[in-house]
Amino acid sequence: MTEFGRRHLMQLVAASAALAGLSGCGPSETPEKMTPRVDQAPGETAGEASYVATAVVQEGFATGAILQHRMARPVKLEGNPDHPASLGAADAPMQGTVLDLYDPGRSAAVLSGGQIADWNRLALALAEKRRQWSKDGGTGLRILTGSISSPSLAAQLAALSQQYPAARWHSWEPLSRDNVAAGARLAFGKPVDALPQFDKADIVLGIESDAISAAPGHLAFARAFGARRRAAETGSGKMSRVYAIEATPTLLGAAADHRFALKPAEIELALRAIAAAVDAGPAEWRGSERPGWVDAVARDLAAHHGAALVHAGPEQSPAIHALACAINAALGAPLRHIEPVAADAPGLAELAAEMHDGKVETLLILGVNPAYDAPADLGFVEALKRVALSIELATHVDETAQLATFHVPALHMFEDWSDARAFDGTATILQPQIRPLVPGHSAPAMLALLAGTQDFSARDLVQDTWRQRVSGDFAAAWSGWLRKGVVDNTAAADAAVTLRRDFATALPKPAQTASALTVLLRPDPFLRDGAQANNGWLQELPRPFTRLTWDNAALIAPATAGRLGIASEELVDIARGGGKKVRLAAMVLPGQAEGVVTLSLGYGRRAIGAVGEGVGSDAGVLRVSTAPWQADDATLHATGQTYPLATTQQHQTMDGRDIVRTFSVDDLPKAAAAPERASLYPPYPKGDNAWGMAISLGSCIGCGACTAACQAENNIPVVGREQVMRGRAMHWIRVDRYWSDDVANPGARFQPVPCMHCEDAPCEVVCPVDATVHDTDGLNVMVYNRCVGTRFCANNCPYKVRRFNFFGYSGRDPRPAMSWNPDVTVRDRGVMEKCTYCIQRIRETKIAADRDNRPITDGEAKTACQQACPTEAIVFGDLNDAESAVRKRKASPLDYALLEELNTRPRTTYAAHVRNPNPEIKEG
Amino acid sequence: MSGLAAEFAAEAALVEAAGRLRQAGLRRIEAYTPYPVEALDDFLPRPRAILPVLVFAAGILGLAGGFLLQWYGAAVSYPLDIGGRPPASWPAFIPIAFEIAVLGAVTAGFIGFFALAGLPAPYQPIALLPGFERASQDRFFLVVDEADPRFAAADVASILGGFPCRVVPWRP
Amino acid sequence: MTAIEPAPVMLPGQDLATIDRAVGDAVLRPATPLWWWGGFTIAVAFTGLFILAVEYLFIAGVGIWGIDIPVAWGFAIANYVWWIGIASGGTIISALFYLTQSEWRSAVNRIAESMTLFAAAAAAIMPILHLGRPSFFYWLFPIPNTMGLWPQFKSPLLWDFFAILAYVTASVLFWFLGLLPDLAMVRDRATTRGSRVFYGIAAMGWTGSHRQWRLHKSAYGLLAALMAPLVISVHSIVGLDFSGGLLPGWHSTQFSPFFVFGAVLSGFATVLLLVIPLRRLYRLEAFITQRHLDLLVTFLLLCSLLLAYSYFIDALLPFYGDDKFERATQLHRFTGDWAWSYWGAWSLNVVAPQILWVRALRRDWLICLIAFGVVVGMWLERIMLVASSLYEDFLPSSWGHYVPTLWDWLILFGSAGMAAAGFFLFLRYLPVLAAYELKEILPPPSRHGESQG
Amino acid sequence: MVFVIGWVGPSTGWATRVGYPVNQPVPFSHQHHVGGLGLDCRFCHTTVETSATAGMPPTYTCMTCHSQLWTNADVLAPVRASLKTDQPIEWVRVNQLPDYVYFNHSIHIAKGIGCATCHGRIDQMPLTEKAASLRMSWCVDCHRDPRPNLRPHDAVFDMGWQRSKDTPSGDQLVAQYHIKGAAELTSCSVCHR
Repeated sequence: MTEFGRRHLMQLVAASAALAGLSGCGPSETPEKMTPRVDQAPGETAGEASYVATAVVQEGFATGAILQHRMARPVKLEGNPDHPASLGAADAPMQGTVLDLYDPGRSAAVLSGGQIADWNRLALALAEKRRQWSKDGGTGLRILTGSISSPSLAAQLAALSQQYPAARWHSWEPLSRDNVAAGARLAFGKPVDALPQFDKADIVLGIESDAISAAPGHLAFARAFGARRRAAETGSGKMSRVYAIEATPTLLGAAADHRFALKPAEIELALRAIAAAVDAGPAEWRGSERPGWVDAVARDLAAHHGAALVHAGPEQSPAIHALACAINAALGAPLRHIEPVAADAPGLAELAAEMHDGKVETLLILGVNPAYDAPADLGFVEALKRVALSIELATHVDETAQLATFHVPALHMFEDWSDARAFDGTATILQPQIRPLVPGHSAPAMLALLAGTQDFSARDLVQDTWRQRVSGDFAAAWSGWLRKGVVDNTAAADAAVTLRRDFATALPKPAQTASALTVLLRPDPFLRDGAQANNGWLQELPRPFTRLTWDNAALIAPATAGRLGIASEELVDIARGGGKKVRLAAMVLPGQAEGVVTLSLGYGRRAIGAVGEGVGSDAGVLRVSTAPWQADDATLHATGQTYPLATTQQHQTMDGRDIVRTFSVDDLPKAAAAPERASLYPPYPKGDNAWGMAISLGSCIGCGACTAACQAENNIPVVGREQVMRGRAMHWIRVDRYWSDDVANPGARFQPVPCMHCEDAPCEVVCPVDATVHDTDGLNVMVYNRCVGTRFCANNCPYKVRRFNFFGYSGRDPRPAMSWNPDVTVRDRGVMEKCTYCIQRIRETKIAADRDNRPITDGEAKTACQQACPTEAIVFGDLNDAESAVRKRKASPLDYALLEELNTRPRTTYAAHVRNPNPEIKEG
Repeated sequence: MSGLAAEFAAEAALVEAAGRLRQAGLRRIEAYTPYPVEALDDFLPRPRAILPVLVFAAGILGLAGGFLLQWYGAAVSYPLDIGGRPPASWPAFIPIAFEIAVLGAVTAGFIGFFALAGLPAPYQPIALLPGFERASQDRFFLVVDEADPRFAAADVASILGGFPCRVVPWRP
Repeated sequence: MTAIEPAPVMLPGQDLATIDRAVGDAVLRPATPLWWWGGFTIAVAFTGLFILAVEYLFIAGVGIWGIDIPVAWGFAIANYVWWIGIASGGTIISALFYLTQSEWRSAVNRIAESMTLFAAAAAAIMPILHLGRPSFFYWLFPIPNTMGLWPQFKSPLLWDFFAILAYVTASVLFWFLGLLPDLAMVRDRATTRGSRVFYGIAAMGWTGSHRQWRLHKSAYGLLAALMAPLVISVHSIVGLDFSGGLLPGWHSTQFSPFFVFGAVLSGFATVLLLVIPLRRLYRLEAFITQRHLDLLVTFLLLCSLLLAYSYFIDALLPFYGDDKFERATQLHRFTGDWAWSYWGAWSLNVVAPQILWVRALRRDWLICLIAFGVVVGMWLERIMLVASSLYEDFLPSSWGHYVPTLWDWLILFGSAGMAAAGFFLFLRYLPVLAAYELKEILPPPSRHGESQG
Repeated sequence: MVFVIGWVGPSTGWATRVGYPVNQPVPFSHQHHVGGLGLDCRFCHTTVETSATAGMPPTYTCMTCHSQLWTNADVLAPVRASLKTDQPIEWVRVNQLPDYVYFNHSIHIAKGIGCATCHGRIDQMPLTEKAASLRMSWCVDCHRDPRPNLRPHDAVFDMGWQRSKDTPSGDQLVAQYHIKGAAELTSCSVCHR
């Protein structure tokens, strides 16, 4: 009995220990299968990545991209260093296209009246039509596309109009740059594209400019722009000075040394005054009561003849663009003028009119969605009802698909052959990256169907288009283009422009609208026109200024909000005249001009898929074809209800803390030998490499490309609006945005914050299970599979860069398994995660170098954020390598460690923000 | 053991009686009381106190073991760079070493007590003594072992007879 | 001491038999009183809720709680610290005052120890529930494993793991050791076969021989001498869980004593909260006298003042030093989202108890009320320390909020129900007073049973 | 004794599956192909020197011989079926690592670790079976001190190779291959990402 007692006790103790030992250590569950190919695909190595060049086409323009493939499926998009529009960088929407490719919400069947239809029905219907068209030359046939720069598609359309003379092609680009062309017509009498050359610009004046945020070629512009903003830091060349005049914040405005928030009407007056001051317009334009800074800016511009330029955003009126052209002409601004890259075609208004008149019998809609984004006044939806046979080609069953007679699933741009031109005219061949994931069709294929071409092949089409353009060995040239991702010397030639003599008089008088409230309708920074609204990455990527996700809001200046008695998250109704109203939450945003409300387009999709439908509200209903960007006669009514907005940043200023350091270019800190910080701890034996990162706050423009790249590279799950509101966003690198304390005209300071990889990391010491430790390269590694989830590390991280899987986010993420990056562990519920400096890339490089016993060269291992950054603000490398770029960056006296008083010894350091203000100007 | 048992109603008498028996040179006496009666210490046999030694030893062992465990685990078996701290940082090992020491000591004290007291032992012959169930409540028992060299039933009985108690010869 | 002429520790008219009747019969009486059933049912109901909440927690994950980034710790940790604090109060009473040989302890130590036991049990569960992957909690044991890995011995959390391990084990052993002779007493009074067997086994053959008593006394003394430093160390280490971090408001050298003060305060409050009704329900006025209440109240006041000192220092130092983060956090505590918890802690733990200096006001109901206030106040202090340091720390960009969910509250109240259920079982089936110790402190003349005849 | 089960249990063959042959769609015999015919590992596992994964042979590789030999053997039916239907053969993984472990074959080959060191005497296995536990502790043992397992380059693919007195010593090989120290090789990031 007693014996039993003792033994029993012992066994109880033992049993628990035994369980501990056993659990999870039995035979592994269902064994994996290995499925080799039947026949080895050429150039494919299991377990290794391969890279294929192509391009992403946005609003008609191509940006070169390189897709990283794993076992012949694209998992990550990177910029193409050889492509003029990318230079290796990639913006967020571009990177999102990979997710679009795998979007489970993609349309996969021909639909007719909402029912799955047989492709042959459509084919027969068209065959019938063809017979008729061959007789009447295509009367009643209309083709609607987006803006097109594709030579082969243009050729196809040309051929089609030969075949059916009566047929017409219209183009509709919801985010059109028509005003730019119109402005050029006013100034030069012909449309031209003007390409700013920021590398040559000492003075930049941005009129709500999208030059570094969205304009075609913005990545290239941003590269040059950033280099000039970093000049003081690198000591190379002269730092540029940037002015911005705008009604709503832009990235260029945030980077500006002087930013002036004006109402749209005032902007034109200011610009006229400047024009007059630089002799680009009559003296009376100077106006009587103009703010003091106008003259100062004008003087500064004039003083830098040949090195000063003005750039205006596409939403500005033709008059403003004309003025910009005139000023640039007067300044001899560093610009390149080229013939327009996008093919010109009659627009949607004309088409809608014909449709209303019943002149349109057959309408082929290729990759545009007018039922969602057509201006309200065109009544496109009603017009479409009057078209006997309407066929829509789209990747999703969208708003138009539900009205068209036939909806045809479109191939993703990575699934078929095509070509497109970049902002400077450079052409790229888009080659298919993967066998189509859905039984879809491409735009060329649809056009071929109209033409009745037998066994059409997009590849042949593209090749034929380009074959005429080369003399000699086409095959060699072709493979060269494909490898490089660029068709050699296709860049557009300069176009000679001269300012019209009657320019000043021809300019329409400035509109004298004295409205209390002006509503600006602007593309969303990431969703743009909403075509990518079903993309979780883009929906959850915090907007640069608002840090808002999963919603659009009515952005109101603090003063205006006060005047109207409106607080953030209060639901408001906004209407144009008596027209349709849009209801959405207000958000008080410093930097907005007084009396100006900004709404983002691209939200409130009624049909696109589970992710995007019903997210935000459709501000597009306020657009009219005559004034698509702005409503002067707008009314705003508070509903009294509130609606929580999912922002990732709760507190907007630095509270006087030393977080983003700012210096004026005139009094930069002197280079001083940094005193070695004292530490109680003995130095650790280190390995061959010491990885570190330097981030230049001066050249960070806050575009968020780094966050997007990180999300794509590191399998970061999308958590959804509700979880973001609960402070559980998972981004490994966040871009903090602080408003400078100047309440009147606050400047935004952006600060990308990845893991600091502290050498004396506070997170590691508190982990009870060695789940986060240092490796010999000085990386603060996070071992997910060892983590038990005490979360002490997250508490103890002063930079709050650690993210926790409160739920099984990866499991909930709708993206298919094949789309994840196989080189990065997909994290399970209950484990901590954080930035790893892209350890998988580091390991790959180290192993490759170690395999053939050579040292790692600088830049061989790039982090995803560094790679995507358009301005090269982020530099990563080996601190042991005296010649490495990162070492040079850190040598700058501007270099500092965030919260360095905590003595955590971060490997990630920042170069202070440098401003180059005009001493003549006090305000702004 | 067997011999003579006496049942008292009050502590005072028991102690006095024990004293007298002791004077009479009897050694092998055991008392059963509802609560510890310290006065008996002078008259009853005193086992050597090894429990404190045991507990102390266990404590020291725990302390040493604790330090050894941590040092081996952190500095020898799998040394890792934890936030740049030295692998064998003894100050950080103090708390755990201390806790293990205390745990060891307490467990030793507990187990030691039962071992020395011969417990658990559900069968206790003495419990067969009529009325003994009150030994844990409000009665005091004195048992003289006949194995004692000086034991003479008559003498013991006469000594005990001088007290307010019920004397019964006892055989298990 | 408070009393001018101290009330007696035990009312006159008691002898060995009356003690046994009071203690033993309460256990052995066939009929279970109604109040017990009432209380027990409620407790079990809450235990049910607890199990429900835990089930769902394991199914869905810790995301069901209000925690987020930056506030990655929430109720689970606050509850843990709170429970372990309550527990330590009991140990102090039974161990520390045993060493000081305070007679009055004998009447309340059993209740205090049992309370400790169930509070410690409730505390021990919390850290496991808190984990993101609770099934791997055993990775904190330094056992040989197929990974060849060890726990990270420099982590305060691991220190805490060992502390709680040692503390729970030691408490059980200490409690049982003290229980042993009384179990024997109950065994010998038992009339039904069932209870004879049950208590027979439980008493492990205790006879009360002088030899056993001597060993018992020495063992009990040794354990008491070990428990006292243990309990201090445990709560000091709990303090290190926070001050081991570098967060403003956590990174403080005074946390260990600070936490101990609070712990003892909540412990005394809980004991009062239990003792006052029990002495009525169990008719124990003779043993648990006004004297006991006075003493407990006095210690309550003492701890309350000690805590006040800690609060004061904690609030003062940031402004004495020049750490701007510390200052900001302290101001957040005064005025931020969770200011109510900060001022709640002040008023319930420090201000309110001071009323009891007025002896005339020491009515049972008022003492209970204030004791309950302290128990609540201590929980407020814990959650305040957890939340208010976390939601606004170094970088304003990552400041956040913390909004507990229903499941947070269920875990809190459920754990209380579970501890209560355990305590009710103790009340019904085990001697609630240390009978043998009471007998020991009887005035010598009355150290006898009923006269024979 | 329960302790013993708790601690020894996980290392038993039952738990690690060491020495348990696995049923495959085709009862492929390494013993016959390697031991008997003397095929080199790289004939089928072509990427072992260049890639993280050794690579599994495509059906065509089998057919280089079996379009001539044993053309209608029943055991090879699945292979022919694969070729006919263009469906890959689904082999069952024998040496399975958790998804959070990133093993790279090429570097181990480059640093002179023989196939047999981890995969055992494949050339003697009629049906392929696991030869090592692949437990973390097992991996780490070698990462702490690889010397006993290092081979000259020419011996890496040699199944029956034994150290002889004229093989260079472990230390010499460590120097020759520039193999990193234990601290670096036992860094978590070497295997976990």
